[in-house]
Amino acid sequence: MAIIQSNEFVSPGICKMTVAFTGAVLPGQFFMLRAWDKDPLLSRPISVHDYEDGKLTFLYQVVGKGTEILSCLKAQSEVTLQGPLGNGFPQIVGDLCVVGGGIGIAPLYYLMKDYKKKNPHGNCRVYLGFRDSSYCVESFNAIADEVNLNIGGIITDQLKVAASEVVVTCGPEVMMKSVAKVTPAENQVYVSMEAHMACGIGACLGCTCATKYGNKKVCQDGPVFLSGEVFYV
Amino acid sequence: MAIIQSNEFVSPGICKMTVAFTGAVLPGQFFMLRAWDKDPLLSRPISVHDYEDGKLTFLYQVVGKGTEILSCLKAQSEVTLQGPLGNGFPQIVGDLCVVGGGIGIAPLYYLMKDYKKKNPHGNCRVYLGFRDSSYCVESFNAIADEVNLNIGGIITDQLKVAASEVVVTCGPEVMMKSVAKVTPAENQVYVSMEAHMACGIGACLGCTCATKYGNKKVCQDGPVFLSGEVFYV
Amino acid sequence: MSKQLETKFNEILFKNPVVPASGTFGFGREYEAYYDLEKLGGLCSKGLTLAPQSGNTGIRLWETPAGLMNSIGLENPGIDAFIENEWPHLKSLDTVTIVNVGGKDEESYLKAIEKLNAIDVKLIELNISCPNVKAGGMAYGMTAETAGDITKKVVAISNHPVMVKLSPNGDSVAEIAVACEASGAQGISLINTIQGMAIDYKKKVVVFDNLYAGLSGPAVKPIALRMTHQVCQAVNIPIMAMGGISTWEDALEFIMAGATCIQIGTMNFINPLAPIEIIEGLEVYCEKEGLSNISEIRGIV
Amino acid sequence: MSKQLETKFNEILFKNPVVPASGTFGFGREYEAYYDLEKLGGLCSKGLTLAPQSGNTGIRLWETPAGLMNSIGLENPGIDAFIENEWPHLKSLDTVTIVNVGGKDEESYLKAIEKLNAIDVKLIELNISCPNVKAGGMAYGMTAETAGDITKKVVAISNHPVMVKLSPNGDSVAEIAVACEASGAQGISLINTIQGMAIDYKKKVVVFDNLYAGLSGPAVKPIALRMTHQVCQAVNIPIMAMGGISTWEDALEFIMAGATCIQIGTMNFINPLAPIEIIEGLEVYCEKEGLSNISEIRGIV
Ligand SMILES: Cc1cc2nc3c(=O)[nH]c(=O)nc-3n(C[C@H](O)[C@H](O)[C@H](O)COP(=O)(O)OP(=O)(O)OC[C@H]3O[C@@H](n4cnc5c(N)ncnc54)[C@H](O)[C@@H]3O)c2cc1C
Ligand SMILES: Cc1cc2nc3c(=O)[nH]c(=O)nc-3n(C[C@H](O)[C@H](O)[C@H](O)COP(=O)(O)OP(=O)(O)OC[C@H]3O[C@@H](n4cnc5c(N)ncnc54)[C@H](O)[C@@H]3O)c2cc1C
Ligand SMILES: Cc1cc2nc3c(=O)[nH]c(=O)nc-3n(C[C@H](O)[C@H](O)[C@H](O)COP(=O)(O)O)c2cc1C
Ligand SMILES: Cc1cc2nc3c(=O)[nH]c(=O)nc-3n(C[C@H](O)[C@H](O)[C@H](O)COP(=O)(O)O)c2cc1C
Ligand code: FES
Ligand code: FES
Repeated sequence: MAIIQSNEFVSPGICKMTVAFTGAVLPGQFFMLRAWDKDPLLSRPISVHDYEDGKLTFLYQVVGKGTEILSCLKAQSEVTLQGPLGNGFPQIVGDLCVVGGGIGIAPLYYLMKDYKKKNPHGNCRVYLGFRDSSYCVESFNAIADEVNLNIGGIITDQLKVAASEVVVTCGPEVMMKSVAKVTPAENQVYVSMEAHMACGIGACLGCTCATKYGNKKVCQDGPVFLSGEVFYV
Repeated sequence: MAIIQSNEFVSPGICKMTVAFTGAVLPGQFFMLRAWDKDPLLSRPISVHDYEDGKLTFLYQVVGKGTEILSCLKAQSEVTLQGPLGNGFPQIVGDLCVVGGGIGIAPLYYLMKDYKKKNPHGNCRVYLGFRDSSYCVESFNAIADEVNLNIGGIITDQLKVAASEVVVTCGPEVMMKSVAKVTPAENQVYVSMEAHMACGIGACLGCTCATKYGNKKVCQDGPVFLSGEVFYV
Repeated sequence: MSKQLETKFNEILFKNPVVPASGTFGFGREYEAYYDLEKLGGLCSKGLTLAPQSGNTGIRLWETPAGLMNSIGLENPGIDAFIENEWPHLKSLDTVTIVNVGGKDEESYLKAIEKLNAIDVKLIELNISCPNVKAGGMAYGMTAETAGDITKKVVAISNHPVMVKLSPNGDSVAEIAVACEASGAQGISLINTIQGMAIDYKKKVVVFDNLYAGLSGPAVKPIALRMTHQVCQAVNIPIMAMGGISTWEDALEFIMAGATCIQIGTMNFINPLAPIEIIEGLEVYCEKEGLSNISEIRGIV
Repeated sequence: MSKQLETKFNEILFKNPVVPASGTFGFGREYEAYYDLEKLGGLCSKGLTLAPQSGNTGIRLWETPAGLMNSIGLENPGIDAFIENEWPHLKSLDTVTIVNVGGKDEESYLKAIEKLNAIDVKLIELNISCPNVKAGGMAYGMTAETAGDITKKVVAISNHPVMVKLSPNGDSVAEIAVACEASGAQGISLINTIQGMAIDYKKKVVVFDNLYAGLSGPAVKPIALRMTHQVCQAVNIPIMAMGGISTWEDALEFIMAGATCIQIGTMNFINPLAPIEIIEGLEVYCEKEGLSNISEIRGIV
C-alpha cells in the first residue's frame, strides 16, 4: 500500500501519478500496481518514471480497465505496489542516447536524470517520437543536452548515433527494432521489453521472451535486454 | 444513472443515500442499485426510505461488497438505478401500526409519512427494534403518534395491536413471523419479504417464495404480502 | 434498420443474431417496459415442461466471482398454460420466438413436442442440459448416445425445426453435437449452465437444496467460447452460442468462432438493455469494418 | 505455531493444509523475498518433464472476468536440472515439497519417475491434465481407462507416494478418480485448468498459438468445488483440492467439501502473501470455532 500524493492527466489519455515510497529504485525497474479487488484480476506493470526524495512517479497511458481505474484515483487514496521489480538499465559507460516512442518515454526520464547525476560531464541526447501530440518534453529539455522531437513521423529517419554513445530505447517493438537496425553494430543498444505479465517476479513463466541464449523472463531477467539478445533473428 | 446528492453514515454500518429522481414511487417499492462493473455481478435491491421533491432516499446497512461500494460513493458521483420495482404497500384503511426490526425500518418511514399525508386524522403507532444501537428514531418521532423503542430485546413482547389498526412489518423473517403470530387474526398484517434477487423484475424466477396460492415472485408480486399468504404453514 | 445483421439460421430469418436466452427472459413481457421486443433477432421462452412445475425449494441464486449460480429447477406453467396465456402475445410479435422444452423422460418430451405441433413455432430448443432437475434432461445430454437417441425421436414427430441445447457437463460437446446432427437436429445451441457447487461456510451447509447448481455469466465465457469453436468445427448445422456474453465484443468473438446466432442470458439481469446495446454495437462494427453482412466474419478464426 | 492446522495426508505430515500450486510458484525461490517458505504446509514444483522444454510460443497469458488463461506449455528445465539446481535447496526446507511430473508418453513418464526415485521426495503429483501441451498428459487424463492405466504403471515403479492430478476437461472426474484409486494412487489432486479459448476480435485471430488454453482463478471456483465434492464422495484416498481459492473462506469451503489439503494457484500472482494470509485466516477460524484440529470440519457438508 502506498499513499497517492498526486495523480493527474498531463495530456489527453496520459496520466502522471506520484506516490510516497522509500527504498532503492533503479531506472528501468517497474512496479506491479493495483487498486481493485478482482476486476481486473491481475496487477498492472508500470515503469518508474521518476524517483526522488521518497517520491515515486509513474507516467502511464490509459488504454483499458486497469489504467482507467488508476487514472481515477484521487490524492490521499491508496494504491497497492509490488516492487521495484526487474533488472533495470545498466550503468552507462560513455555518452547516452535515449530513443523513446509514445508512452515508451516513461522509463527514460529517470534513466536520463540518474545518468546526468552520476556523469555530470557525460553527454545525453534524446529522441522522442509521438503519434499525435507530445507530452513531458519540457522535463527532458530541462536535463538533456539535446532533444529531438518527432510527431507523426518515423523517429529513426532522424536518428544519428555517435561512436561514444550507448543507445537505450523504449517504445513499440517495431520502433525498437528499427533503432537497433540503424545503430552501428559497434554501439550497445539496450531495449526495454513488454509482455503480458501475471506474477511480475519470475514465477509464472507467462512473460517469457525468446532470446539468443534461450528463454528469458521479461519480468525478472528483463525488462531491459541488449538488442542483440532479443532481436536476433 | 442518478446523481448522488448525499451519502453518509448515520450510525455505525448504516448509510443514508439521497439521489435525484423524478417519477411515481410508492412506499414499499425498491430499486436495484449498482455502481460497479462486474464485481459483484448483480445489482442490489434497496427499498425506498423516503421520496419527496425529486429526492429519493435509501437507508442501507453495509453487510458485504455491494453495500460497501455504495457506502463509499461521494456526492455528485453516479449510481445506476433500476426501478421503482415491486408492488409496494397497499393503501392503508384505518389506523397504522408499523413494526420494524433493524434495517427493516428502512421502507417503513416513507410508508408512515405517506400515510400521514393521506390520512391526517389517522393514528400511526411505531415499534422499532434494534440489536445494539438505534438510528433514525428521531425521524419516526417527528411524524408518528407514538414510538416504542426496543434495544436488545424482543419487540413483540411489547406489541399490542388495536382493533382499528393495519399492521405493517419489515425486518428479520423470524420477527415478522412473530409479529403475525401475536397480532389478532382480525387485523391485517403486511410483511415485506426479502430474497436473493438477480433480475428484480420477474424474469429469472430466482426470488420465488412459496405462498398459500402457489409460487409468487418477491420482486414482482411482492415484496409486500399479507402475512397469511406467506406464513401459512 | 439496416440489413447488415440479418442472419439466416437455416431457413429462418433473424433480423439480427441476438436472442435473449431461455430462463433469463421470462416470456418477454418483463422486458417490454425497457424496449420494443421486435428489435430483437429472436427470443427464447423459459424452459417449458409438459406439466407445470413449481421448481426447486430453498435458495435459488448465488453470486460467484463474475458468475451466477442458479437452481431455479425449471419452474414453469407447463405447455398448455404457455399456449393459452403466452403464445398469443409472442405470436403477434415480429421476431423469432424460440420455445425451449425440457422433459423428465422420453414420453414427457414427446408429448410436449406434440402439443407444440399445434402452434406455429419457428424453432424448438430441445433442452437436454438443465443441470438443476431430473426433468431438465441433463441425463440425456451427458453422452452422445442418449443425446442422439432423444433427438431422433423428437425430430421424428416435431412439425418444427429442432435445435438441441447441449450441456457442458458431460462427454465431449463435439461428439454429442455430431450425434445430434446425425439424428436430424437442425441446429445446436450451447452452452447451458456449468454444474457448480456453493457452500455457506458460516452455516456449514450446502447453499442449494439440490446440492449442485448451474453456473453462468462472464466467468464461463472462455469455456463457452472453446466449446462453441469445437462444435462449429465438428458439424455443418448452424450454432446458436451463449455463455457469458456481456458486450458486443463478446458476441462478435462467438460469431468469429463460427456461431450463427448468439444468446444473452445472465447479462439481462445486470443490464436489461444489454441485448439492444449488443445489437447496436454489432451494427456500428459492421459499419466501421465495411461489412455488407455480419456473416462475412463468421468463423473467421 | 499451533497444531490446529496440522494435517496428515496419508502418512505425510503437513504443518497446515495450504500448498502453493504447481506452475504458479516456480520452485519457490521468487516467493522467499515475501515470506519464509517454511510457514507453508508444502509447496508444489513447476511441472517437470524428463527433458527440458521451452514451452509455447506467442502470448501465454490472457485475463478473463475473474479468471486467467495460460498457455505456458510446461516450460521447465527438465528433471535432471531440477535435481541438480533446485532440489538441494527445496530439500533443506522444513516443508513438504511435492514434485509435479508431466510426460508425453508412457516412457517419458516412467523415466521421469525413475529419476525421481533417486531423491527423497515426499509426494509426487502426477500431472495427467495439463491442457496446454501434448506432453502435459491431458490425453491420459480424459478417460478413466487411460488414467487408471498410467497410474498403475507409475505407482508400480515409484519409490514415492503418487497423487494423481485430474483434468476437469474429460469424463466424469469421480469415475477417473475411482480408476486412479483402484490403480494404486495414494491421493488425488484437482482441478487442473479448464480448457478455454480467447479470440482477439480486433486482430481477428485466436489469442493463443496453441488454440485453446487453460482457465484458472476465482471464476472456476464453483466448478472446482463441485468436482472436489464429487471426488471426495467417490474415493477413500485423500484429496488435495484447488481451483480459484483466493481467501481462507474459500479454502475452508473446499475442506468442508472433503479436501484434506488445498492448493493456491493464480492467487499467488495477485497477492504474493495469499498462502500466508489463508493460513492465518484458518488459524483464527479454528480458534474462534474452538476446533482442536481443522479436520473436525472436514467433509462436514
Ligand atoms: C515492464 C513493463 C513496464 C510498463 N511500463 C509502463 C509505463 O510506464 N506506462 C504505461 O503506460 N504502460 C506501461 N506498460 C504497459 C502497461 O502495463 C499496460 O498498458 C497495462 O497493463 C494495460 O492495462 P489496462 O488494464 O489498462 O488495459 P487492458 O485492457 O488490460 O489492455 C489494453 C491493451 O493493452 C494490452 N496489454 C495488457 N497488458 C499488457 C502488458 N503487460 N504489456 C503490453 N500490453 C499489454 C492488451 O493486450 C490490450 O491490447 C508496461 C508494461 C510492462 C510489461
Ligand atoms: C426487496 C428488498 C429490499 C431491500 N431493502 C433494503 C434496504 O432498504 N436497506 C438495506 O440495508 N438492505 C435492503 N435489502 C437487503 C440488501 O439487498 C442486501 O443486504 C444486499 O443485497 C447485500 O449486498 P452486499 O453485496 O452488501 O452483501 P453480500 O456480500 O452480497 O451479502 C451479504 C449477506 O447478505 C445476504 N444477501 C445478499 N443479497 C441479499 C438479498 N437480496 N436479500 C437478503 N439477503 C441478501 C447474503 O446471503 C449474505 O449473507 C433489501 C432486499 C430486498 C430483497
Ligand atoms: C436464472 C436462469 C434460468 C435459466 N433457465 C433455463 C431454462 O429454463 N432452460 C434452459 O435451457 N436454460 C436455462 N438457463 C441457461 C441459459 O439459457 C444459458 O444457457 C446460460 O445461462 C449461459 O448463458 P449466460 O452465461 O449468458 O447466462 C437459465 C439460466 C439462468 C441464469
Ligand atoms: C501460469 C500457470 C501455470 C501452471 N502450470 C502448471 C503445471 O506446470 N503443472 C500443473 O499440474 N498445473 C499447472 N497449473 C495449474 C495450477 O496448478 C492449478 O491447477 C490451476 O491453476 C487451478 O488453481 P487456481 O485457480 O488456484 O489457479 C498452472 C496454472 C497457471 C495459472
Ligand atoms: S510475469 Fe510471471 S514470470 Fe514474468
Ligand atoms: S429477482 Fe428475478 S424473478 Fe424476482
